[in-house]
Amino acid sequence: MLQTVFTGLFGLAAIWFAVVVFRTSSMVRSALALLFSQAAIGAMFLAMQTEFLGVLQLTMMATEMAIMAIFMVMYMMDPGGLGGMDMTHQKRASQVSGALGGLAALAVAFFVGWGPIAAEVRPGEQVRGLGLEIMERSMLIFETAGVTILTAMIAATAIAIKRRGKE
Amino acid sequence: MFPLVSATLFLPLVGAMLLVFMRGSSPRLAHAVGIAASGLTLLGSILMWARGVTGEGFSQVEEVAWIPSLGAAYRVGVDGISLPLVLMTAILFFVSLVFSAHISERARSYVALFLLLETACLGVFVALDAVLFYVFFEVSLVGMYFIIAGWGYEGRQRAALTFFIYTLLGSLPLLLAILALYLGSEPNTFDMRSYIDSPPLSGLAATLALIAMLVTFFVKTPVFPVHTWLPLAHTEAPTAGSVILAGVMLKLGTYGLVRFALQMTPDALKQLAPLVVALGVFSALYGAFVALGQTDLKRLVAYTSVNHMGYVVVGVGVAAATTDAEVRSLALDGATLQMVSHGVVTGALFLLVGMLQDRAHTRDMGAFGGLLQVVPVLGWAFVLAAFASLGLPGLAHFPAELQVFLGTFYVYPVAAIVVLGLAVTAGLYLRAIQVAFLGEPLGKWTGMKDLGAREVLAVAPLLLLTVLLGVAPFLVLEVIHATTAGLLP
Amino acid sequence: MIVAALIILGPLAAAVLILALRRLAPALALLGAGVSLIAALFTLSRVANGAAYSATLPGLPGLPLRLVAEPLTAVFAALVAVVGFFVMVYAVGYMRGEGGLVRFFAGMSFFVAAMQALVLAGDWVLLLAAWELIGFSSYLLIGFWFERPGIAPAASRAFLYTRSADLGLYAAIFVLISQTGTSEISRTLQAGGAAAVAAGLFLLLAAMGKSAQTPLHGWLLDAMAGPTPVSALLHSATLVAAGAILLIRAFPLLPPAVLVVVGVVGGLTTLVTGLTALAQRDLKRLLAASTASQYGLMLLAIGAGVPVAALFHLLAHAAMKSSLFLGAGVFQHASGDSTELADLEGMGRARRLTFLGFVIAGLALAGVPPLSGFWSKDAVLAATFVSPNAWLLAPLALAGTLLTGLYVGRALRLLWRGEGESEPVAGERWMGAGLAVLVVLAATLGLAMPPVAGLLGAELSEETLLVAAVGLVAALIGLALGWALPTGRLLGPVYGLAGRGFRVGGGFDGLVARPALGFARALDVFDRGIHAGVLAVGGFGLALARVADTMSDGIHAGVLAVGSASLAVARASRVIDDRGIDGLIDALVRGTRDLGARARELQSGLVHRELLLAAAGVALVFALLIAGSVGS
Amino acid sequence: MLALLQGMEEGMQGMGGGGGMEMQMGRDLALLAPQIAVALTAVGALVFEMLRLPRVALPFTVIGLLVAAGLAVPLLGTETVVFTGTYRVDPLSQWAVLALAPTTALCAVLAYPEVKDTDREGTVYALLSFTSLGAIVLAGAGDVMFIVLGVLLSSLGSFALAAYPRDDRATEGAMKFLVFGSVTTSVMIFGLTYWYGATGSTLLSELSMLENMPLAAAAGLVAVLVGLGYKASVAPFHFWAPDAYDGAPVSIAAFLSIVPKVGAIFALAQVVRDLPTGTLWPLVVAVLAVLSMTYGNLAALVQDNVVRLLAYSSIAQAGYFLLGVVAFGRGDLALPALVVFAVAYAAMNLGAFAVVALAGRDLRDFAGLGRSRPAAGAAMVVFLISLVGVPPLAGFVGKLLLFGATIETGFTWLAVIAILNSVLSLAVYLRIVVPMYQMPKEAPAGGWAVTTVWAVALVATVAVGLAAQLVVGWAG
Amino acid sequence: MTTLIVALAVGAILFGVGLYGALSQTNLVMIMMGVEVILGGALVNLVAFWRFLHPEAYSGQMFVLIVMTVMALDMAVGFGVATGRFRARGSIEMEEARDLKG
Repeated sequence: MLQTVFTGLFGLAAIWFAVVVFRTSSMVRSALALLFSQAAIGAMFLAMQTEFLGVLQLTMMATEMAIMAIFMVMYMMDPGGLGGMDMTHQKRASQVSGALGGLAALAVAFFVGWGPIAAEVRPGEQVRGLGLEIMERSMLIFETAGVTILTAMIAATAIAIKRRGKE
Repeated sequence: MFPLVSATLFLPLVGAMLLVFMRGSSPRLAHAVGIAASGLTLLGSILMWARGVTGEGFSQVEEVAWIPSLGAAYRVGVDGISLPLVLMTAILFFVSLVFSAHISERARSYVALFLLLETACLGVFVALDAVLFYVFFEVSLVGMYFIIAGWGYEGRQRAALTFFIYTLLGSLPLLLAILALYLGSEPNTFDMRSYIDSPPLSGLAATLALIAMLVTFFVKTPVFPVHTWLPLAHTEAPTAGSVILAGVMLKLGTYGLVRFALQMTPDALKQLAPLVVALGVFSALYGAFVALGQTDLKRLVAYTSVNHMGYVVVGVGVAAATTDAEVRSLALDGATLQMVSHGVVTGALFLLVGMLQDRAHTRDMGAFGGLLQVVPVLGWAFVLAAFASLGLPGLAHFPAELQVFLGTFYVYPVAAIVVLGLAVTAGLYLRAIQVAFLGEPLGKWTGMKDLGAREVLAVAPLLLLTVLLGVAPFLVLEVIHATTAGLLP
Repeated sequence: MIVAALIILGPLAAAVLILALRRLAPALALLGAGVSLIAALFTLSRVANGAAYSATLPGLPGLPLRLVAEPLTAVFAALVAVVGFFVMVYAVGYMRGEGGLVRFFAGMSFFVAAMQALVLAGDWVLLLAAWELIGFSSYLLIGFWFERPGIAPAASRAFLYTRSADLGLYAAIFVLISQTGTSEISRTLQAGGAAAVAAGLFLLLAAMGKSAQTPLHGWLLDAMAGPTPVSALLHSATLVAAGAILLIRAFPLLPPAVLVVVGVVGGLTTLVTGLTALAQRDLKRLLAASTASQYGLMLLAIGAGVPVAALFHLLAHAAMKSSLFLGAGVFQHASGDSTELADLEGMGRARRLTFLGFVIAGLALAGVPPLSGFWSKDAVLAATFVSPNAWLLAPLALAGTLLTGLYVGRALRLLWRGEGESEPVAGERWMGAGLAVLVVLAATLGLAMPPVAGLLGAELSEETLLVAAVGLVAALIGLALGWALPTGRLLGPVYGLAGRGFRVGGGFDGLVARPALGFARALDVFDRGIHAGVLAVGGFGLALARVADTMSDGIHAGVLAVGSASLAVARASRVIDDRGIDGLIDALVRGTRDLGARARELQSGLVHRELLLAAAGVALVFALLIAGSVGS
Repeated sequence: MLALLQGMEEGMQGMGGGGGMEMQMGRDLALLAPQIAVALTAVGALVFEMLRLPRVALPFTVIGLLVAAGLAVPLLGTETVVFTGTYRVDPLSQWAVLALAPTTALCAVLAYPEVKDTDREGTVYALLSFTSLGAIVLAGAGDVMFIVLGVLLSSLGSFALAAYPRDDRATEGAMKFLVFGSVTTSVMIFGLTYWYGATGSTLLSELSMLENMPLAAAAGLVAVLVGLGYKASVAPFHFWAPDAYDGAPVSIAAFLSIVPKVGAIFALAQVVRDLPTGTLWPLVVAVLAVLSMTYGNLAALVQDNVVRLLAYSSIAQAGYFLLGVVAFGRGDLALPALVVFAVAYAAMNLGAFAVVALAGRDLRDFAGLGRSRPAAGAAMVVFLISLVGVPPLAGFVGKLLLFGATIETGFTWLAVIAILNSVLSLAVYLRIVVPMYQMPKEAPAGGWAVTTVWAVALVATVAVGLAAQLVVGWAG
Repeated sequence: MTTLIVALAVGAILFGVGLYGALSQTNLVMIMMGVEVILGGALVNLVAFWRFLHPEAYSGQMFVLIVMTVMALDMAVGFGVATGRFRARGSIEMEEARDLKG
């Protein structure tokens, strides 16, 4: 019961901040809102007894969003949103499709018979399980993810860094 | 054993390639190459004739694996039905190229296209692999399109497009039918022989496939009401073009009718036979009457093609309908011989009309008169060809049509009304001869030259064949009969 | 058998050689005809001694060609050979100074050859072939002077008439072969029942066409346009005779029902064409009409069930009619190449010798004893009198005899009266020779009849004096009246009609040719119509396609739909308007390109728009899936 | 954290403990030799770049990739899974290596003239290799996570490559590419979560359990179609393609039009293989196929920029690929069809792009090419008519198989539409061929690199057509 | 059960919101934020599924890790591209990116 309540509360928070992200006209603010939204998600994890992932989410998001804010300030015209210029287009269509998408997802969530609910899980257990998962079954996936990260770094730098000799 | 069939098949292509690489050669040279290539091809086909066929199945088969696990391969060979057509094709292309020797504009590409077309047409007749067949079928289309569009008369673009669109859309169903046959065959193969030995489809599938084939081949043949491309294409095509178009390419349709519809979906065709025969009869009579209404000589000959090919369709339909082997072979002999005869006779007719047009620059028979006195050789040649075309005994069409009619009478006595076509064609040809060749010579044509050596050389062989086929049909028929007798156990 | 084959090969070889060498035409033709004649007579003699030949040649699979020399065919062959040879002799003189000898003699020889093939044919296919070939060669020969006005139509008409009637022969052959499974004539004749009736009637149709029986007699009068020897040959022994010959040969097949019809047709023809002959102003046309009427008599005999009588009359008529024609030819030359009776007045006095021959032949034709015509006609009459339907046939036969007398008498009078002067005639010797022999035959052939009958093993219906008397009386009355009275008085009202050969409603041209042409033209228009129709359909489909496409066009569907739907209709109508495939092609191409352009507009370059379209696509797919899973 | 490490250690010990496990691991890695080789090639190229030895980078990349392909050959015919089913070693993945590694090598060669003497020449080769690794991973995916990672891996590199010139156009194309990619990918991931929820596993082999929960199945299926559809540039998820190709260098455009597309299509095949047909996936895929073919050909019909034209034609070709997916797992022809068409497509499309690199991007640049550079012109004609599907070239065999497979599984109407589309495509490609034989203008200068590429592609196009047997045979 | 449904609902709504954002924003970075929100929704779903349906199947958690990686990498590369674009054009507005079209 309590679990449900907490999950729901954090969930509401996540949603609320997520909405805020696109409501405010200030980039910085929306960045912070996103951060909070993600944090709330992390909190939901904790509420759902997925401690490790929860913690991970919180930490990662914290760092990620910090970087994000900086970048943002670099490239935004009017980062503070002082001009209050509207930075959206095709609002109506977007709202419709967003709503439809959400509803479709909700429908799936509600109308699929998800089967029996599992029993409690003992804390420590899952971390160890995840470890095993990584090292055995999903090893290759893990490696691939590593390669992917490497690629991402190369790609990002390749695009972003100034050319040698130029400028 | 020397791969005679393949050699014959690709000789023209080699010639075409040669021409492609002969930059800026003189028209004379180009024509020389063309005539040489087609002449060699003719020689090859004569040798094929000499090797002959055995009654059962296909002879002189040559096979090269292509995609064994798909059952697709390069397979060629002939039987009694295709061999005469091959010979006829070689002859017609040879005389067409001889006749075309006067063409000077873009002669290289002209000859090259003709040679390409020759390979394609021969290929359709000798192909024993469905894929191969389809490819040649399409290529022939393209070649003819360029010939009409490039060297035709006033309305050539229009005519070429009509021809192309009709026959292209017409040929797509065939591809579906082939795929259906392929998937129906066990093990999956594109080998036409296995389709023939054990028809892979049955029931509804067979009927659908058959309908697809019929669409394709009826457009090509052509059969009412999808014949309307024919007069356009013929009138606008260059003379040699219409010779090939009428003489060879219409046969692709009827040949496909026999090879595919009759041999690969026999039961389905048996069911649809009344329909097919009815269409054929109607088409034949219709073609005859419309021809009677023409004043343009080329259109006239073109429509008589509709009439004659209608007989072929009737023959095939009858052969499919009957259970009596005697009657079937009778009708099929007639149909096949009719293809050959029509190729020879109509070829000659188109040549002669073309020669007339070269001189007078009109094809309207009303514009002529008394030509028999002015250009006797041309005139008598035309008279001979015309009487052959109206089915006079002793000339090419008579034996073929007699057999078709007789077979028809055996199976569908009612359908025998198709003989009315004889009277009508007689009427229209007599009218044409009377208006254009008999009576007072018109003053303006008095200067007209009679046939030159090149023209005689082109048309004489066809006329000789016309007489030969009429007097001694058994020369060809024994080859045809050898196969048709053993067909469809 | 080689000899028998020579009957055909002789003239055939002559024709080929003439065409090949292009000189010595007359000599070669004579040679060929001579060979044929000798061979024919030889064969006849051999057959008479009981020999019977037959040969099988390769033809169509299962339908070999056959030649048979049996009494009947041998007799016919001899007939054809004789007439052919002497007409050829005559022609050598007649054609002197004409152009195109090569063509003429080649044609004649081929004509004879074809005819011989016909009479000797032992199977239907060969017979049919020969049957059509004599039609073809007569076309060539009638049209010999093709450059002269009015010749070509006559030739065409002759061929068309016979060809159309030939369809009857085709049909008959189909019936017989499909019934009996063989094309051998002698065996197919055993067919009975409905098949026999059908085949019989079809054969009759074919015979009517060739033998110019009413109502198909129109062409024969015009066929006179050809050279006289041609007419002689055509009428006496070849083209026209073929009809009667066919029926005589097929007699065993014919059931009574058919026989009646044959008889009636023959009778009608005798009357109609007899009157026609009476009203002709042209000697050759008169003779032509009489030919038809004589063949009518033969059909009468066949109808009466005594083919041998018909055979006799055929033989006799061959001799008589050929000599008459040849005589007419002489007069024609003498009068400066005219056969108008008006121009020939008094020719008889001018050329008494020829006239003598003409008179003999004429009287023979009229049936005056002891000339051959008397016997043959007597046989015919006898046949009709004893036949079960005598009440119907006999009067017709008698009327025929009477009419014969009438027009013969008239012709003789017209030739004798008045003052004619003759020009010198080239090649008279040749012509005289040919004529003389045939006249002699015409006079004496009566003697040949009993042996022939014996040879054929057929006995005539017994002579009754009564019949002979009646026939003779009729003939003499006819002659007298014909000599005495002017035609107008005789015919009275029907005169004009008879003059036109009873050609009602414009005859063949009016009843068949023109309607057929009209029909054909209509069909032609219709055909172009189809083409336009195809285009229209194409255009319509195009229109539909575009409308549908506009509908499914994601964005601004409503507006665009209306707009381009109308656009589409407009374009479609344009396509339908300009009756040209190019219109359709253009529209097709442009249509596709327009579609392409519209597809291209979707690529707006604005990511959010494009994402939205993608989302729409997703929605569509999802909806499809849900609908499906709900449906299933 | 510590706990995680413990878990890992135990996992290690678990492996160490069971010798069988170790052998298992060794076997799996052996089976993955080609993939590993590709990865190492990429890394190597990067190293040379860092060592400032770009000259070495190219040959190294080419050789490495070819080695990878070579390593795949002995594996042909083995059909198994590694790492407890997360990755599949089957014809699809093997042929992905065999087709894509050489293609990538050739693209690198083709890119050489365009990137030489710029900074990070080696990076380009590295990114090319990484991206093709992503495509290969996709092709063998046995686990939804591999699909996610594959899409990501093959996208990230592509963004950078598309943006490589870093001028206005290039970055614009890259930006659209990025937006489209990241949005679709995220949607895909979100949808895939439902499959995990429904089956309790991320293995594709478990998807058969979806039989009786259509809604969840539909959600995941839509998601997969979105994500892979974007990678394969299937309409209506194709919008990024023309712009990205247009902005990028020709070599990169060629690469993008082939490698990720093939990978994604193969991945889709891997997904639907175990998907119960009750979920109607064949119908949906068929609809997308029709959409893609028709849209691609129509839009291509009106292009004057050859790169964009080829981009749209590649969208149409994606539609043809989907024909194979529709029939996949249900007919015997589908697998060979996909493989053969993939190889054929790689060859002929690469060739066409190579000739574009030689002649120029504008339709007008092709005027007279057939006369000024007859060989290259002839090659172009071959590539184009092979794209149309004219025998005996590779494209024909591929299409023939595809049609056959489609009819075999009862989608005759689809085959009909496809055939009609082929007619349409004929018009499209003729628009390039026709001007090629007009009056020649000055011959464009082509370096050895370009010539090599189109020559090899030409050989491949003809060879695959004539020797299709080999491909089909190995494809099993 | 309820908790699962609640969590799934949260995920769904996050998805909708994120989609709206991705479609409606004119600015590259903001669009990336939309993407992040969508992925957040995915995370919620995954965790909920793992916890309440398949606690034994750790592949769910693995998936979570992967998704987190994806988020991070998207961000990183996104910013890379943004930087490049900013260099070339001086703005990362999508509305201005319309030179390539048709």
